[in-house]
Formats: sequence, C-alpha cells, structure tokens
Amino acid sequence: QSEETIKFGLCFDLSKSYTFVTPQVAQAAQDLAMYTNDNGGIEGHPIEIIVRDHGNEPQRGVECYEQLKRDGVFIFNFMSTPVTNAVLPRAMNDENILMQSFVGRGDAVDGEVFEWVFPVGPTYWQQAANDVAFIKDQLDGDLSDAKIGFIYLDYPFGQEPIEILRTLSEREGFELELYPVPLPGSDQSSAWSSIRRDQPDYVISWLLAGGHVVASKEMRRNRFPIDRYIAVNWFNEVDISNIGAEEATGILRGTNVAGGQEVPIVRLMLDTYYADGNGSGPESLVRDVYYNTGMAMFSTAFEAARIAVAEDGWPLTPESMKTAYESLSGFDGDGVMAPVTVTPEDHGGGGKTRIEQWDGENWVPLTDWSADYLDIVWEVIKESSESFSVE
Amino acid sequence: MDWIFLSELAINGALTGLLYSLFAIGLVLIYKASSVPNLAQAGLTMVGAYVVLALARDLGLPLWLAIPIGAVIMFGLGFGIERVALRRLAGRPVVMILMMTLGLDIFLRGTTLAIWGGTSRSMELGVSYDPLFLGDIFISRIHVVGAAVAIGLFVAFMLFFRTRTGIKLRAIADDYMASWSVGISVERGVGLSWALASVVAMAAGVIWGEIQGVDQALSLLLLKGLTVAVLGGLDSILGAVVAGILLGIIENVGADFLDPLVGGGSRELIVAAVLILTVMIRPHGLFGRHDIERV
Amino acid sequence: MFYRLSGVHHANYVSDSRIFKVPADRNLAVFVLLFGLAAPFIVPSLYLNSYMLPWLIWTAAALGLNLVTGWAGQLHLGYAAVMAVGAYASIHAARFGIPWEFALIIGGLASSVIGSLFAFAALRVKGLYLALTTLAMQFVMDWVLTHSPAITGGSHASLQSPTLALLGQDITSDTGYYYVAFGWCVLVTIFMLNLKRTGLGRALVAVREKDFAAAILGVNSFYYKILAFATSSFIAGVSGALLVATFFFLAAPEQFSVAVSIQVLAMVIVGGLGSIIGSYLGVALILLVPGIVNGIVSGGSQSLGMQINVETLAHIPNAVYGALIVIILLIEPLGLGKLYGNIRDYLMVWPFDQLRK
Amino acid sequence: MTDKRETKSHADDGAILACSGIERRFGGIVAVTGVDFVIHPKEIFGLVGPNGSGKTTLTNAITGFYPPNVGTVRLAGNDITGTAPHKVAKLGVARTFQNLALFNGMSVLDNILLGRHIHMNPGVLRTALYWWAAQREEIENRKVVEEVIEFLQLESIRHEMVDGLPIGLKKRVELARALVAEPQMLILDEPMAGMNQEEKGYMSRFILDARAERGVSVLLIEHHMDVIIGICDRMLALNYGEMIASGIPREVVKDPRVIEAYVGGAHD
Amino acid sequence: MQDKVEAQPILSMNSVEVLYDNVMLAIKGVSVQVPKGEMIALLGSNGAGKSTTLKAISGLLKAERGRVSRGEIKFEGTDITDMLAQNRVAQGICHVIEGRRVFEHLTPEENLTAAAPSGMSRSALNVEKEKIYNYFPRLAERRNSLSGYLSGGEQQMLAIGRALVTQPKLLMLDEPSLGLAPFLVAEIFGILQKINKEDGMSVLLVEQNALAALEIVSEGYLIENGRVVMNGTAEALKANSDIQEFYLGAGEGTDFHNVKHYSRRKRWLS
Ligand SMILES: Nc1ncnc2c1ncn2[C@@H]1O[C@H](COP(=O)(O)OP(=O)(O)OP(=O)(O)O)[C@@H](O)[C@H]1O
Ligand SMILES: Nc1ncnc2c1ncn2[C@@H]1O[C@H](COP(=O)(O)OP(=O)(O)OP(=O)(O)O)[C@@H](O)[C@H]1O
Ligand SMILES: [Mg+2]
Ligand SMILES: [Mg+2]
Repeated sequence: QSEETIKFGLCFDLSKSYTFVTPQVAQAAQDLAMYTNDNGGIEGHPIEIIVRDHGNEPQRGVECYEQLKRDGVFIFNFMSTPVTNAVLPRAMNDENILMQSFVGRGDAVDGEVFEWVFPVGPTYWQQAANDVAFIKDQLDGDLSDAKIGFIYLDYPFGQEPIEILRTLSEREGFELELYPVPLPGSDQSSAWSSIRRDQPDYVISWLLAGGHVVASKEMRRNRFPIDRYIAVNWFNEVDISNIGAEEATGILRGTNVAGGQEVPIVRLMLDTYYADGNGSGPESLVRDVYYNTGMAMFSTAFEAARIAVAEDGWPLTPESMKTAYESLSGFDGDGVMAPVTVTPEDHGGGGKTRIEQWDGENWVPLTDWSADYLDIVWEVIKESSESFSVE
Repeated sequence: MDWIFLSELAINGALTGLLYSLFAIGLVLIYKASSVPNLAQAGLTMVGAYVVLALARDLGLPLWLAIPIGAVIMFGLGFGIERVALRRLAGRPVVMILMMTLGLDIFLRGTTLAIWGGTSRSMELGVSYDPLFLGDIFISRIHVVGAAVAIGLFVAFMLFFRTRTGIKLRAIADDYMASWSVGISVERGVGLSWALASVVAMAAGVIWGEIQGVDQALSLLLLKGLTVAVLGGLDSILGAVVAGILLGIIENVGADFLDPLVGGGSRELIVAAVLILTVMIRPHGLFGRHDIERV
Repeated sequence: MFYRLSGVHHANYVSDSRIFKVPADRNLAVFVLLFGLAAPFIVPSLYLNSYMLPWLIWTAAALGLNLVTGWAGQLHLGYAAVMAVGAYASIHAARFGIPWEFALIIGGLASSVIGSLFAFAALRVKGLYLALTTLAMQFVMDWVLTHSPAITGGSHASLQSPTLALLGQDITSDTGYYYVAFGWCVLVTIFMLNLKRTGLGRALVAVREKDFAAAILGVNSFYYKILAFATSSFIAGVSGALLVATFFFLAAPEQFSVAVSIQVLAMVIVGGLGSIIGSYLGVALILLVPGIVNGIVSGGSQSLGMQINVETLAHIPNAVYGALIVIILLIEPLGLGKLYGNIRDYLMVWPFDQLRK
Repeated sequence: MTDKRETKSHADDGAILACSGIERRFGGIVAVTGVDFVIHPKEIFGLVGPNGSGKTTLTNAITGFYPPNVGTVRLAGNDITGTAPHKVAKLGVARTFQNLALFNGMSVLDNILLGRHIHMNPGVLRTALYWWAAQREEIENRKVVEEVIEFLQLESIRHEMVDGLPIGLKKRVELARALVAEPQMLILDEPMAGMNQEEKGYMSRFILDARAERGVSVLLIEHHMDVIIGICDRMLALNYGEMIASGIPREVVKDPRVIEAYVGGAHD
Repeated sequence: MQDKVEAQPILSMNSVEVLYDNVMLAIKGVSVQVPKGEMIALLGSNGAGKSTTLKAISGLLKAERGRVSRGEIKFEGTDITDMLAQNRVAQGICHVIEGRRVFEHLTPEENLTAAAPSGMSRSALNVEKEKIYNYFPRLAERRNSLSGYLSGGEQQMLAIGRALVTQPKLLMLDEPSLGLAPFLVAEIFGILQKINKEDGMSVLLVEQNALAALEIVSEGYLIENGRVVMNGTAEALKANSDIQEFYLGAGEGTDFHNVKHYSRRKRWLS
C-alpha cells in the first residue's frame, strides 16, 4: 500500500528566515493533497506530503534531503535560497526533481542546464523586468526621462534584480537609483531621506515582510506617494494589516498568483474543509496570499504528476515527472496563477506576472498576465547558467 | 554639499542611535552589576515585545495597562533567569557565562516563537506617522518618543547607581566573594539587575516593535546594541547614551557616503568597524572603567 | 571494572608520557578507530553520509577551535568566517586546476593568513572583548563574501566545487568521502592528543592562564597566540574545504554565517574546553539534536494525532537546543568531556565509593 | 638609552645584576626613583620596604614588565633595559610572584616543566610528529625537572593539580619552576608570606641550598626581617620608591630611617 | 577548657567537618569556642584548614563548593550551621577574607557604603564611617580615590573597616598581616586590640605571624591537618616548646643556615 503513494518532500524553513511564508505554503500543500486524495488521488494513488524543518541551515537541509530520499521521496521543495543551493548539486546528481518556485538561483529556469530543477513561475529577474514594463506603460511608453528607484535588502535576495535593472536602464535610458537597506530591513530612514531628495517616479521594492511595513511608514514620513511603490511578490495580508488596510490604499504589488479567497481553488478549500473546521491548519493562514502561492506551486506539481501517471503509467519516476512537467501548457490552476507553459528549455513557464493595487479592501489587478523584455532576461539567464556545470 | 540633508541624516541617525542605546542600557545594567556580558538581551527584547503584544492584543488590555503588567512579568522573568541559569555559574570563566547567555537567547527565542509563531505582528502605540518638522528637516515621531524613553531611563539609572542599592550592585560586579563576606546578597543583586534589564528590554522591544514590527528580526539588534555598549564602555550608562547617539550619526552619515562607493550595505560594515576599532584602540570605551591589573 | 589504575606502573618516562595511560582507555581508542575504519561496511549509507561524515568534519573543525579557545584561551566568535576562507580558497584553487592535495593546503594556508589577522585582536584584548571583536570580524567577512561575486561565484553567491581527487584518484562515492573525512579527523585528533604532552601545549595553556607568568618563563605570548590562531585557522580552512568538497559540493556564504560560528563555539563549550573527547561529544550533540528532536516532535504529534501548528512544531527544536546548552552548562559547566570523565573516574574505582589519597 | 655594545662599566665588573638610576612612574605616581645597586655572583641580596615602596615595581623593571623610565639594568654586563620579559627569561633571569602565578589548569609536573621552556623548542610540526621529533627532548627535560622535584621534596604531589595545594606548597612549586630554568639570577618576591616559622625555615634552607648547589644569585623581597637578617649577604631598604639604606643586614636594620619607615616599634 | 570560660561563648563550633567538592575532607571534627568579648587566635601551618574553619563559620563555603558535612555551629546560642552567609552577617558575624579583597573599582567611601546593612540610616552610616576613619586616618586621606590603587596596608585597613560597618559582634580575620610591613602589622594589631577593648567586640584571628598574634589574644587554638591539636591560653602556648620551635622561632637570632634538611617531626602529629 505504501509504495502506492506519491511522496512530496517539503524541507522548509519553518523556524528562521522564511517563516513568513512557509507555514501557508505547507498548509496549502496539505489541503490540496487532502482534497486530491479525497477525490481518488492521482489516478488512484494517494499523495503524501512530508513536512520537515531545516531552520534555513544548509547542513540540516542536506540531512533532510538524504533522509527523505531514503524514504523514497524524489520530488523535493526547499523554500530557501541557501538550502536549495546546498542541495542542488546532489539533486542534479541523483536526478531528483527539485521544485524551486520563487527561491534559489534565477538561472535555474534554464532547463537545458538545470534539467531537474523546476522553478515554475517568474524569476526575480523577469519580475523586475515586468515591473519596468509596467512603469513604462504608466509613463506613456517612454522611460528616457524617467527615474526609477530600487530599494532592496542588501543581501543576495535583494541584489538579484540589480543586474537586469542596470541592463534595462541602459536600454531604455531611464535613471536607476539604488537604495540598499541592511538586513532585516527595519532601518530605512536614510534610504527614504535619499528617496525624498532624488524624487524618483517609481520605487521598486525588493524587501521582505516587515520591510514593507517600515517602508510604508517611511513613505508617510517622507511624503512619498504610496501608489508609486511596487512591491515584490513577497507582500501579503499580514503586511497589509500591519500597515493598516486603510493606510495601504494605493500600494502596488507585482505578483504571479491571484490573491484573495475568491479564487476557485481557495474557495473550494474553504467550503470543503474550513467551513467545518477540518482544514490542515488555522483558517487565518488561508486568508493569506501565500496560501494561494502554495496552491499555485502544488497544483502545478500535482498536475504534472497526474499527466506523468496518465501518460507513462505507474510507477511515477523522476523521468516521467520531468517529462510531464515539461509538457505543461497554458496551465493556470483554475485561475490561481499566471498561465504557465513549461518546456525542456524554459522551466519557468513563461515568467508572466501582473501588477495589482490595494484598494483598501482587495487587490485589484491593473494589468493582465504578461512577460516583457524576454530577450534581455534570457540573455542574462544564459550568461549565468553557463558558469554552472555539474561535474 | 547639501547641509540640510546632512543634518537630517545626522539628527535621524542620532535618534535611531538613542534607540540602540535603549537596547544597550540593558546590557550595561547587567554588566555593571554582575560583570556578565548578556548576549540574551536580544532574546529578552523579543520576549518583552511579545508579552506586551499578547496582553494588549490577545487579552485585549489597553496599552497603558498592558505595558506595566508586561513590566512586572519581565521583572519576574529576569529574577527567574538569575535563579535558574546564572546562579550556578557564578564565578565561572567568562566563556561559559557567554555561552550560557547565548543558550538562553536561543531558548528564549525558540520558546517565544513556538508560543506566538513567527509571523510579523504590529505593535500599535498610536504614535502618528506624520512627520515632525524642524525647519526643513523631517523627523519621525516614534523615534522622538523612543529617544525620550531612552533618556528617561538613563536619568533614572544614573540616580539609581548612586543609591546604596546601586553601590551594592557595583560592589557585586567587582567581587562576589567579598560581597558575600560583608552580607550583600549577591543572588538578589544579580537577580535585580537581570530583572531591571528585562524591563528595559521590554521597553526596547515595544518601541522597536512599533517601528519594525514584532518578529524575530528584533534579535538582530544585538550587534548594534553590543557595539553601542562597548563604545560607551560596558559599565557606563552615560556611555551607552552618548555612544548610541554617536554610532547612529556615524552609521547614518557614513553609509550615505560609503554606500555609493562600495555598492551598498555599508551600515553593517560601519558598525563592525566601529566595534573593532573601539576594542583595539580603547577597549574600555568612552567612559568605561579601567581594569586594575597588577603583576 | 574495566578501568583500573592499580597495577599500572610506569617504569620509564616514555610510558609515563603515553597518551592513554590506562590500558582500558587505549583499548577503547583502538576499538573506536577500528569501528571508524569499518563504518562504511556496517553503517547504512544514509547515516554514513548525512550524519557521520559531517560529524567527523565538524569535529575536526571544533578541535581546531578548541585549540585556540580551550588551549590558548582566546575566545573566537568568527571561526566560521575562517572556515569560509579555506573553503573558497581551496575551491578556487581546484577550479584553477591545482591538484586537490595542494588546493587543500592552499586553503589551509589562506585561512592561516586571514585567521592570524584575528590574532592581532587577541594581542590587544582578551575575554569578552576578544569575543566581540572576532564577532565583528565575522560580520565583516560575511559582508565581504556577499559583496564580492568574484570570490563567491556570481550573483547567486554559490560556487560549485570540482570533483575531489586525492593521490590521483577521483573520489565520488560516499565511502570515499567518508574516508577522507575520517582520515582528516584522525590526523587532527592525533595532533591534539600530542599537544597535551608537549611544550607547545603547555606554552599555550600558560598563555591562557596567566600571560605575565608565561612571559617570565620565556614564553613569548605574542608568538604563541599567533601560532595558536594560525594553526587553528589552518585546521579550520582544511575542514571548511573538505566540508564543501565532500558534503555540500557547493560553497555559499550561509554555510559559514555568524550562526555557524556560534554553533561551533557551542560545540566546543558544551563538549568541554580543552577536552578532545568532549569535542566529539559536543559536535554530536549540537549537530544532531535539532534534527532528532524535530523527528521526535513531529513523529510524536502525528502518532498522537495532535494538530499542532507547524510553526510551533518547528520552533520547539530550537527551544530544546537552547535549553540543552543551558542544561548541560548547569549540570556540568566543564561540559560533556568532564561528564564523561566523571563516569570514567567512577568506573575506575567501582565498586568502591570514592578514592582519595 | 645607552648602546648595548659599550655597556661594560668598571664599577660593576663581575656583577651579575647591576641597576643604576632606575626610575619608574605610573601616571603621576613615582613608584621607584634613583635606585642603584649591584648583586654579585652567588650573593643573596635582600630588598625590604613598607608596602607600596616600590619593591615589586623594581623587580618588574628588571624583568621587563614595566621597563624603567630612566636608568639602566645590566645582566652580567649586558644592558637588558627594556628587554621584553620573555627575552629576559632567556638571558637567565627567573622569578616568582608575590601573588603566586601558577597555572591552575595544570599538574605540578607540567607547571615545573614549563620552567624548562627556554631550553626547549616546541613547534607545531614537532608536536604533530611527536614520536619522531619531540619525544626525546621531552624526556631529557623531564630528567632535569625530576632532579629539582627531588631537591624540593615535591615527589608526592608530582601529578596533582596545583589548584588545590596549600599556599606553602604552591610557593615551593613556583620556586621549583624558577629553578629548573637554570637561571643565573633568581628573583623571589615574598616567597615566605603566609608561612609559619617552620615553613620559613624550610624555604630558607632551599634558597641557601640552591645557591650552594646551583650557584644562583638571589634577589629576595621579604617582610620577615628574621629571614632577611638570617640569610642575606647584603640588603637594600626602600621607602616611597627611594633607597634609604643599604649594606649588611644587621647594620641596615639599626638605621633609624629604616626603623622609622619600616620596622617600627615591633621587631620580629 | 570549658571551665576557663566564665560566660557563655558567643560562638561555639562542635566537631565540624567540611567537605569540598563532596570528596575533599578539609577539616575533621574541629571544635572552637570564642568567649564573648575575647580575642582568640587560630594558628596552624599551611593548608591546615584555618581558612576553611572561618568560612564554615561565615557561610562562605558554598561559594567554593564546600559544605559542612558534620557537626554544628552555634552563634549566641542559635544554630547557624545552614544559614545563608548574608543572614549570618546580619546576625553579627563578619569575616575579613584572605587577600584583602576590597571592591577595587569603588572608592573607600563607597566600599564602606556597600557593606552597610540595609536597615542602617544614612546618619548612622555617616557616624559609623567617621568612626572608622578615626581608627584608620590613612583611609580618610584616600577616601575618594579608587581602592584598587591603594597600597597593600591601606587595602587591609579598608577591608577591616568595611567589616566593621556591618556592626559585627564577632569579627573574624584571615591572615591580616599577610604581606604587610612589620610596622603596619603592629599598627593594625594595635587597632584591633583597641576595637576589642572599646567596643567589646569578639575577635577570631587566623595568623601565621604567631609572635604578633599571641601578644594580643587571650587564647589560641592550633590546627594541624584539619584537626585541633592544641589549645590554651596565650601564655601557655607561648611557653610550649613545640610552638616556640615551629611558630615563634628562637627570636631575632634564628640561624637559618643551621636549619636541618630534614627537621624533626612535630610531636602532635605522631
Ligand atoms: N600597574 C600599576 N599601575 C599604577 N600604579 C602602580 C602599578 N603597580 C604599582 N603601582 C604603584 O606603585 C607603587 C609601588 O608599588 P609596588 O607594588 O612596587 O610596592 P611594593 O613595595 O611591592 O609593596 P608590597 O610590599 O605591598 O608588595 C604603589 O604606589 C603602587 O600603587
Ligand atoms: N575551594 C577548595 N576546593 C578544594 N579544596 C580546598 C579548597 N579550599 C581549600 N581546600 C583544601 O582544604 C585544605 C585546607 O585549606 P585552608 O585554606 O583552610 O587552609 P589554611 O589553613 O587556611 O592554609 P593557608 O595558610 O594556606 O591559608 C587544604 O588542603 C586545601 O587544599
Ligand atoms: Mg610587592
Ligand atoms: Mg588560609
């Protein structure tokens, strides 16, 4: 019986740096697995979600990987850049599937180099490029006189988009101003004083969790219009409530998933399980965009598994899973995310994002799902992935 | 040279610096009263913020009630820590005590988060975020409030260390054995210093919580707090205040010059450099006591 | 019963200065050594690879830190940064085509050089102040690593390690990795054991205890402090390089962060300052306990059918980890090594109560 | 400071230790000033003075801990003024400390072995290759140490940790540690503080024997006047950092200035 | 010996045993009585257990991981064997510990303040301080400089002064003459005698300097190897030939050149 299950290994950082997102994602995975299992599993095979904590320590991440590997897991998700990096060479060697949406190295979307890595969703590079495209749109298609500020956590996560932004600023002729903020992002006063002085048209923000809250306070103090602030996708309801729903009105967010509870699949979970208190965790976590993020990640994975078993039959293998992933086309998890089309070359699925605005109660999409500057982004990806080679 | 901008950087730096002082005063208190370098101060700060939050949000108490009750709880916690963890290590080498406080820090953080979860929560003190103007200079109100608290605590503790109890605490820091021999209750003294430091930690936690939200990032204040404490002289309350202001200014103004040169993030570098330079050039800091060492 | 001092007489100085004076100790050491050699054939590969291998490498590293903290008495909170230097230097050297044997030595030497910079702080200050300085230096190193793509390998700050090869042999199997780690750990251990009975070890302890008294015996404390830092940094560097070459296969700054420095220090102190067996035990405890507690807690809550919040579950091991440090320091401030010693002493006189001249 | 080459002065010819015009200040405090004296080979030289008169400071000036601000120290004719303590040790000066400076984490044997440090050559590689490099040296030095252990009757506590020993034995271990270095000059700072008459007797015996058998010269600081009178050949009395009398002990103690500043009405 | 003491002793210690670290038996059945208002000396060679005896009385053993494993200690009739150190001080026992451990970073003035009992009023404290400065005029001169920089003798005076602030009924001193110049020893002993006479304070004095000690005390105990081997009046002790040989010396003219290499063993040890 137990050989019959499909196991997903979630080695998450549930206790250190990524706790703002991992509980929601884990809960989404468990809910979705429960729902799938209640409805006959994947072609009759139940899904098992195994959650472990690695505390964002590479050491423990590797341990978790090896242990779950022995237990027969070959689809992994680590939700941490350092741990994903630490496990990457092993997973590539062992030819195991690494789900890597939204974290880890951006060039991993290059399926030709990172054959076993599936960062379905936009890379940070693509997301930043899409943000620039949005600004260009707002400024009537011309960026040559524009000034764009980039406020970021001074740490690999925040530094990631700098290169692409530089390239774009050369291409489009806008002025790029960088405002690094030291970890953990709580001290931004001098950055915003400079922003007030420089008066950029828009500020793109690569901050996390509390960082947005601090930024909103600084914006008020420095009288910077909040509707010129484009947050990275890591910006959720908790942050909104910490800022104050009213105060946050007008703030922008680049995102790759549809937020809110009216997304069909989220509604389904609420109605099926949470209405009777049978969810895998507290309902409060469901009312969070990161829950939707988790739904997006795992509905894609489950869909890939379904295709794999349907096409190649049982047992599911890393190879069949990989092939199935690479055959996903226009999949959008019933509206929870941007439609993705994964190919052997592009494991990212197209990199579509959209810009949403908080209207005081809800996120309102301002644009459609789209991906811009693909050529430039891929140039950077190729350049970077070239330097990686598994030996 | 943009003088207005520079003075704004300096003033805001000084205010932020005073908030570091708020944190550092707790360190200094314990060091002054028991020669223990307390690396658990960050953990205590977190606990303090969460306790107040739990009282205010989960129990629905008004802030003016939650804060004093929180203070009482923290006071008790401080005594408890001395009783359980430090009493047995009295007189042991500094390494062990250092490790003990580090262990305590990890324990306090783990426990707090296991109880309340890691999601960032906001501390609403009701301080407005509209800027305060000083000529053309923008100043943040919450920072002014924090600075006022820091200075208030500074005055209170300066007076405290002149009282007989204060002198006894300093005596304890000098020599446990001699203190016992003249009937000073070392345990109670050290406990008192931890209790007071815990209350100070709560004050820091509440103010910082309002500024950056209540989550484990609060524990990252440790390096800055330590730098301030060392720069001021580990056993000098006045030092903690002056050094806080200094560090705040150096950091804020320095980073503005350096960031464009080194590609960002020079703040931590500046803090680390200040710490290293202080220790190398003037280990006892600006106002700290000198070691009396004789061959 | 097994341990007996009576009947053991040392007839000459060679035997009086043996590493293990009690035959039972010697036998135990031989047994452990044999077990270590046979491990790949006995221990399942999961345990070999994800527990024993890191345990051995971290033990070697911890022994290095023990040299500088336990023996020479210099608090060091920047040890992970020194390991990072060795790791990056070795990997760059190996990527450059230098044979691994030399690449490891280059890594060790690079660490020695940078590690000796830490020693200059130690020449001026001690105790708490030194701890803080080294901590600050760790922050500086962290900053340098995250801000120099040239060192850390591009914007992802991760650097792929080439395949390890020693003596012309490519090493790619778990067994191979294990033996490399084992060999290194044995080398470091032998060095540390010898340290206990030579002038160098005594000089280091002298510097730790009272540097002015050491000076009047002709011990140049500057020199020995630097020597201690350089040697321990060399061990750190090679250990760091091996950690990447046999375990992570890829170096990233997070593998050598402040938290890691604190962790190594915890290993050494929980194990017992200056205790070699203590370092083995301390590393085992600090490295393995969070994972074990995690397993127990999640396993336990599942089998009891409790619905505990994942976050709560995740933080409990941390609380336990902290509590463990506190508890061990409370039970025996001198660490696990002393605890082991107590048990051993007890066995030595068993079944009698206490033996006192 | 004078050049090391031309330091042979006529007056000190043959002297093992010669101090001239030593002055040492701490901030505003002048701890020692204008002190001149010589110690001849195989001489036991006493140094007395009230507390804070600068006795310890003077020894610190000689051994390099607090180099003199003014004046020169010569050892067997060579200028050693301001030489670092570890180098002074290599040149043949050993000392004990007023407040005991044993290494608590070590056994008596290891403590004494440390006294041999200057005759050994420890290194990282030698330690790593113990059996091939360091073992012989360790054993040779151990033999020397055992001789001194026997001489000072410390056999029974050889392997004990020094922490738990009573002060008297600790002082003896410290003396052993100084003696194994085979110094020309031995400086003892209050070796008999806290000892009763019997123990003082033992200690005096050891000092006399050390001179007789090992030929060392001794600078002895003591508050026990009977010991000073009993075993010193010559002595010097300090007060407020200045010399107030020097010469044969029996005569110096009768000096009214010494009586006023130091001995007082009491006599023991 | 009981018959010699008219009044009830202020302190009586009966067959007390002390263990360090639970293994090391430091004193073995020591009994000592201190009559009210008297000065008593405790003599003995190194490591005999004198300091341990004092610590057992003052409760400072705990700080060194020692404990009283047998016997009882009574102070003014109440059993204090298990009392906390600070409570014993409040009861009126103060111990001037070995090695002049003054609070180095405090001024003499603050040292005295630190030792004041919590109940003492500010004016009472000032009176007390003046009294101490009267006993030790040298301290008054340096009352506001850091104690760490005082000379050895001054530190010893401060340590005694600090003990007096606690208003002890029994003052215990551990080798107050250690490392002090002869005239200072005389000065300090003189002052002790004066305090004893004027205030009627009982004193228990541990000394190596038996000659000086036996001059001022009325009675003495001799401890060897953790046991009391002899006790009697000062006169009786001074007359004892062993005491003369091992503790007093043959006066000024001891010829150390003639000390034998292996001297005769003490009678009481055989
Ligand atoms: N490191 C120092 N810093 C400042 N002052 C010092 C230092 N060492 C000694 N002194 C001062 O120098 C003077 C002489 O002190 P020293 O220790 O030499 O006296 P001593 O004769 O050895 O006295 P004792 O008999 O008490 O040992 C004293 O006033 C002392 O306070
Ligand atoms: N903290 C301790 N731990 C273990 N043993 C101790 C401790 N303190 C003293 N001892 C031992 O107890 C015995 C008695 O010591 P104590 O200090 O009482 O002697 P003493 O008579 O005061 O001698 P001294 O003249 O050296 O001061 C000694 O053998 C000593 O080694
Ligand atoms: Mg002296
Ligand atoms: Mg004693």
